[in-house]
Amino acid sequence: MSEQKTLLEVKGLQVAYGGIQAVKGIDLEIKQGELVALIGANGAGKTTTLKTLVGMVKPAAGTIIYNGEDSTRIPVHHYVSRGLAMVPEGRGIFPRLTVEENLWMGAYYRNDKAEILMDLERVYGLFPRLKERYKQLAGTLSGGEQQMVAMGRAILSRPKLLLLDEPSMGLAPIIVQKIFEIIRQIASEGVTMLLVEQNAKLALKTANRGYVMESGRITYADSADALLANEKVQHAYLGE
Amino acid sequence: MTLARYSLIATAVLALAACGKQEEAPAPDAAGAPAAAAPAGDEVIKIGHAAPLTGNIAHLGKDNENGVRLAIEELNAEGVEIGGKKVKFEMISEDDQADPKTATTVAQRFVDAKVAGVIGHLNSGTTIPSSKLYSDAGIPQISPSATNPQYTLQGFKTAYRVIANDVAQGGALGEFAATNLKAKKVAIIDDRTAYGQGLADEFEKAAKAKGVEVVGREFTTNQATDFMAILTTIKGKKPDVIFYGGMDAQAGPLTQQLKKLGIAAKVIGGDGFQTGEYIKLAGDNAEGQFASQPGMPKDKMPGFADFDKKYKAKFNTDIQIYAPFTYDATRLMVEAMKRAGSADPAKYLPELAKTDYQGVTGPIKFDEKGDIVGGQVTVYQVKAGKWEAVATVGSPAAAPAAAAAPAEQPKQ
Amino acid sequence: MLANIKQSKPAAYAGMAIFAVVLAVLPFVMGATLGNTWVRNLDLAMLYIMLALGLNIVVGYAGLLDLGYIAFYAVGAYVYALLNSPHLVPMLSGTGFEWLLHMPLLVVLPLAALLAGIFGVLLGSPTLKLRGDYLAIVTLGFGEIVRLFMNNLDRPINITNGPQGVNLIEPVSLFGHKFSQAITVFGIEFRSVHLYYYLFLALALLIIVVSIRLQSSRIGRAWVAIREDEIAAQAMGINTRNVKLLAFAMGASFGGVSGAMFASFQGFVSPESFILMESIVVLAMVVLGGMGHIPGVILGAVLLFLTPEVLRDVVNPLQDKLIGERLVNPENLRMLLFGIALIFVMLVRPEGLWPSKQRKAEFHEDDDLKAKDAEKEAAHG
Amino acid sequence: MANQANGEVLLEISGIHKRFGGLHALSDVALSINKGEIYGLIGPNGAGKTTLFNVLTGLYQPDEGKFTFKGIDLFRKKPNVVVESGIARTFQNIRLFHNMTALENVMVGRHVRTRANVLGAVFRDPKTRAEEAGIHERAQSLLDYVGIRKHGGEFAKNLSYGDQRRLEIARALATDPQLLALDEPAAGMNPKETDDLKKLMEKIRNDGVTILLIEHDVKLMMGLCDRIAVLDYGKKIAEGVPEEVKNNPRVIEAYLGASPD
Amino acid sequence: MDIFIQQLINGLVVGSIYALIALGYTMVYGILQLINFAHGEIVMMGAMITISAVSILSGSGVNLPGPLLVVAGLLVSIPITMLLGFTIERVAYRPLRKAPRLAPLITAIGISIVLQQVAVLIWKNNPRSFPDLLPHASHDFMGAVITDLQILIVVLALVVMGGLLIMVEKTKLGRAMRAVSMNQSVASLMGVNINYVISMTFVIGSALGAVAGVMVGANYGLAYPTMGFMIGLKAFTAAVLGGIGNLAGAVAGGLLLGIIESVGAGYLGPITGGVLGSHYQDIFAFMVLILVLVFRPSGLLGERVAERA
Repeated sequence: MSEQKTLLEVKGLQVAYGGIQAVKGIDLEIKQGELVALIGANGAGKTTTLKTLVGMVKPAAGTIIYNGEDSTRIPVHHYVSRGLAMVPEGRGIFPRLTVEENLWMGAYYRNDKAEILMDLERVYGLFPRLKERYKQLAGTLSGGEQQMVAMGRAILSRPKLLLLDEPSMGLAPIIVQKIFEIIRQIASEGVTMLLVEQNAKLALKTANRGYVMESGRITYADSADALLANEKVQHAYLGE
Repeated sequence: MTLARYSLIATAVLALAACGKQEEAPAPDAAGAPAAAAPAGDEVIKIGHAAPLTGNIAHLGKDNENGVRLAIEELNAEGVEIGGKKVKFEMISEDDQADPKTATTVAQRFVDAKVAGVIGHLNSGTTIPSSKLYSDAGIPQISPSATNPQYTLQGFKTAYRVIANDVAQGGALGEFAATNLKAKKVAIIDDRTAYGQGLADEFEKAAKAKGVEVVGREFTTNQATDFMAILTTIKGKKPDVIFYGGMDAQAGPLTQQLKKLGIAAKVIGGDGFQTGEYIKLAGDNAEGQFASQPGMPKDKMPGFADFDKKYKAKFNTDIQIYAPFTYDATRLMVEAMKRAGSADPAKYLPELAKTDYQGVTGPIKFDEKGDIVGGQVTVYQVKAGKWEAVATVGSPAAAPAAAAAPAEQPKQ
Repeated sequence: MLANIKQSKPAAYAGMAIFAVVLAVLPFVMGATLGNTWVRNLDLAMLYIMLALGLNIVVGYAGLLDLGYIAFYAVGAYVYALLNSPHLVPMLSGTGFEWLLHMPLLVVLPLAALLAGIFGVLLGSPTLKLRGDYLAIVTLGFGEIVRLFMNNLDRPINITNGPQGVNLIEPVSLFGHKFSQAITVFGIEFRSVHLYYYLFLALALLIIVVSIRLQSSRIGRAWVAIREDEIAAQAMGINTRNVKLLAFAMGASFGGVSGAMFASFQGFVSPESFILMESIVVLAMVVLGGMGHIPGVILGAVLLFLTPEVLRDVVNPLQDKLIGERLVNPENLRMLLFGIALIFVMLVRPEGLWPSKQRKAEFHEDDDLKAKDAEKEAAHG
Repeated sequence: MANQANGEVLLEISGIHKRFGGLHALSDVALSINKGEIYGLIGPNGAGKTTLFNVLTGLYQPDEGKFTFKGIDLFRKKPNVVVESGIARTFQNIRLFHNMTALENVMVGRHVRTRANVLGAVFRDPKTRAEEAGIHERAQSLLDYVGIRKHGGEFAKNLSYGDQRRLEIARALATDPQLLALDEPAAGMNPKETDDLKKLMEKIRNDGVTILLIEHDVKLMMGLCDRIAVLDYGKKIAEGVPEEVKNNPRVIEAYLGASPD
Repeated sequence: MDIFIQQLINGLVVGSIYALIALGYTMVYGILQLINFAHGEIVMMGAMITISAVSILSGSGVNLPGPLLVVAGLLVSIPITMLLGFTIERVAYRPLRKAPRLAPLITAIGISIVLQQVAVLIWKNNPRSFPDLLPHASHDFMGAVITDLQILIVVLALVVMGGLLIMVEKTKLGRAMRAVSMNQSVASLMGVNINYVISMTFVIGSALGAVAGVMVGANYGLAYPTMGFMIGLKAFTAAVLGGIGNLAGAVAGGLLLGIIESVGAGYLGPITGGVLGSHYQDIFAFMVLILVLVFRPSGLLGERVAERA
């Protein structure tokens, strides 16, 4: 594992809104091919961390080294071409674009039409549901299908690192299962992933490694299995 | 709210006042355009002139101003004595922006400047509200171009005009349509401005009185360019003549759209579009259409040829419409002063009422309301791309059916 | 305001007294130095102050962007004009409604305010659910509709006399004295412009006092609360519908008073005095001066009304002297400056020239408000 | 009012449904809150807690169901009627009047309990002045009550996060509620602030105001609430005293997540 | 009946012009939720610049057939209006994107006034006649009359609108525009440069405005510096009627408003026995605007967006 290349390295990251620190100096490291889970209670700063990693929020301090390059302060729309994609919380699909148009938006920065078409087929392979509904407006899909669109769209940007924010939120358990199956499948195809998830058990069972975040700080960092077994983590999570 | 703030406002207001004062410092001529400066020593008599000098009829306002200027420069050159003293005249020209509110401000400026008389305003909408201020201050006002009957119906002793009013113009046009054009059915459109509506109403009355059927009354605005809808309605009523009360900017496209719809009826209207601009805007379709102008045709005005020469020499431009009227108004006002032996409004006002003046536009006498007696209206037609006088109709009240005989004005 | 005086120190009394004297002698100082034209301008400026303060209630306090405000001015003007001119005499004579004509000022003025207020509610009620731009556009439409009706209600029954306008409106008559005539008191001649000045000053002060008192009442707080956050205001039990309508009604009634006075002052009203541009100018007075802040609004009204008058005195003579020709006309220049000022102030000083502390805070909250929003997000993310 | 027995029902809803387009945000929710208790509402993100809150405070109109408060029917009533009946609330994302001072914010809260109209405001008759003085005094004492009196003159938006939360509570209390509904009041607070908040809530309850509380901090909820209801997917999956709820397998599953296997 | 058909044709012609201008409003509104008050002035600029360009060209002895001369004029006016649109967004709207909504609305009014006054400075406040360069032979159509120019206007408007629809529906830029209008931050995550897309929206809308301006000028034979306001307001009404933000809606709204106005002005008088008549023609637009905004703010084709508290 140590031979693997470090894809993302975050050092001393702080994010402040006004006077309040949402993220209070965290370190993260993600190696090529890993699936890392970031778990923690509501308001712990997970989403803020993710947003900072793709430039949607500018950090107050700290550095983000991505693929060996400092990417702390480049415009948001430049991240995707560097191989960083995010599936935002609440999915963020374009409701009045069709399913296929949504997917094409994922490939917005790319100009290799033939390759895009291949990737499109691959996404349809992963999500046959989407192929059935490719002409439907995405806003009319069910929550689970929308999540599929959001993930498919991210895949079409050919990410090296995929950030997933709460993919299970608001979805019925059976759909959650399905989404996580696909997450594992994408991971198995070699895409590195950082997963923010409330459903801690599910997230840790899927991931290789995990970080636990509390009040803007990383409190535990370990392998997923170790964290799952850690009673303190369970307590921290459930509250007592 | 603190007192400090109030005092700040006060300071601001005072500061403004102070600024205003400094800027006003070169007072007399600052207020108006450069006028023929009066040499020191002579008594200076100020005459106010007001018209829109900016905005979309600024060219007409400028024309009015030029008429006054020409009269004053001539008078100063001739040397005028009033009450045994040599006097010089000075014009103060103000821009009323064709806006009623601005017009009253301008009127107040004239009152402040103690002008002996006012030539203006150009529009009825500005002439009427300002006439009240002149009346209150006792300053005689002669409008060269305001044709709304209301102006002289207010009972002000100071209000005069040297042009036939809308009753005369509308009436003359109605008569022309009935008699000369032999119209049986007319449709009337107006632009919902004081001018257009007033003229259209008078036309309607006159036409009806002559037994012409009014088959349609439609409306537009003075900002409109699309008349297809109302013209289509009118088309269904098959009129012989379409009267338009409004200005050239609408009359032009209206005439074009008429042709587009294949309506053969003639267009007829008032002085609002008896302009070169109309011919430009209506293009070929202007040919054969009619519009009137108060007064005699220019070539029949007794002193017009001479005036035209002087005007062109001085201003290097063509007369628009009303310059001869402002010229006459200025000169007849001075005549009244001479007769009264005073430029004091109170003294010469009675003389003004008794005016009997032979001007470049023809003979001028006022009735008891201040309207010109026997004011005439000339109807023009576009022929070969130019306006040509085709008939002159006398004011129905003064000279009924005097169409062909402009020279036979009653004189006393 | 009166309450404030009670609480303030002697120095403040002195300041107040000086200010009162300044206001009292201003027309004579102006008249002596600049001529009565400027007194007349002061009178008109006072009308605009009333108008701007009325719009300030709607836009400044309650945050409802009204682009048709001039309609209420028009309503007030026509109410006064129709009841105090010969125009309706033929129609009303013999109908038993002659008593409507020539009512005393103290009746006509509240009537104008009331009718304008009712119009405010009528025009306001359909717009309650609309926000921002849409509200602006709908009120703009209402303003134009009112003007078009005034322009066209001369047929089939002649009510407004259409585009000809209503003429021969009687001047204000107070205590048996007609304002069109000069009156001499203690050897000082008070001319018509002076009398109107004091009347308008009194009304403007009245409107200022009412504005201040409303602002610091539970109603004023409710307006601001709605402007700040309508949902939270609802959650505080504020009946947002009624409170908004009240803002429309109050603002409109100020406009109505101002309009009635305009009619009597001018002696003539016609629809062309109530065009959209007038609404925009009044809005600009409020915005450029400082929304919601009474001294700012007054400053805005005075500046925007008087600047063109000053330009009239400056631009043409200057051009005549410098180039001997009038290339730019003052009206053109005024509008150009006006447009540029609107843009410039919004970009550089969006809170206006003389804002309240509150507004200043609001318009400079970009950064820290964004931060706050994000922070909340963070708190729940 | 003071001697009413604990256990008297203050608020009662049943069969509440709320749909947004295709989303069934609340389905058949029933609960009753007793006078004087602190009643907690928990559930994972998106479970419908805030929607229920908005229904209970009149911001959302439920599609069907029953809603009574003190025996008064509040089904589909406007927020101002709800507030007048005695339910006040705070917001998940603080919704203060940013550009009003803290004191003014609380004074706005008195709106629903005061009556001065335009005439009163303009003429400042003795009654209005007395009322205004009362508003001022009450607002001051409420600022004192939540412990931010010294910030009374500051703009609400310039207060610290914790103080903004307190101010929102003071503003809600100004409407004289019998039921105070707090939407995640501890979110974003550090442990010290959370602890202070807990004390404040206990104080409010001891002063006779019933509290309905949504909170993510389960630990806080367990220690504070008399009873807790758990929502998941718009349905109530459990209700009871904290100990029961904590050991309810459905709750554990909802929170920790269903095991993937 | 022929009168009715004529009114429909009249409405269709005016409506096509409204539709073309409405597209400019709706594009900007869709992407920024901003009423670009200055769009009417862009239309005016397009017309005035074209007239000037054409008269300079024909004055300098260029001997082209009429239609080509108009095209040459458009080639001058379109880039200038595009640049104007770009500059307006850059100067007056972009710095205020995060400001309270009132602020950009007021700068928009300011820009509108400035453009109008600049036009007055350049062209004076008189109507300019549009040179008679396009064919305008009349044809009979079921008893009504339609001219070549009118046919040309309707066809050209449809072609331009069709082109725009294809651009927005089928191209990458169009997709990006739609995406930005729905969710800016997610669109930027996809690599879309938001500022670029917004600028392009203004630029394209302004080009359409210029074309519409020339149509107005050619159809009515004149243009003048203050023409922008009224036509802009009506086109905005059309956009609202169709569902603002919705391109097809703008087209439908434009055509419908044209017909409402035309038929209304033609038949309101007879229907109301002369109480109301063509003097209320301008009121139709405002009435439609108010009724739509109050009763169906999403317009005819816009989807209803449930407002969340």
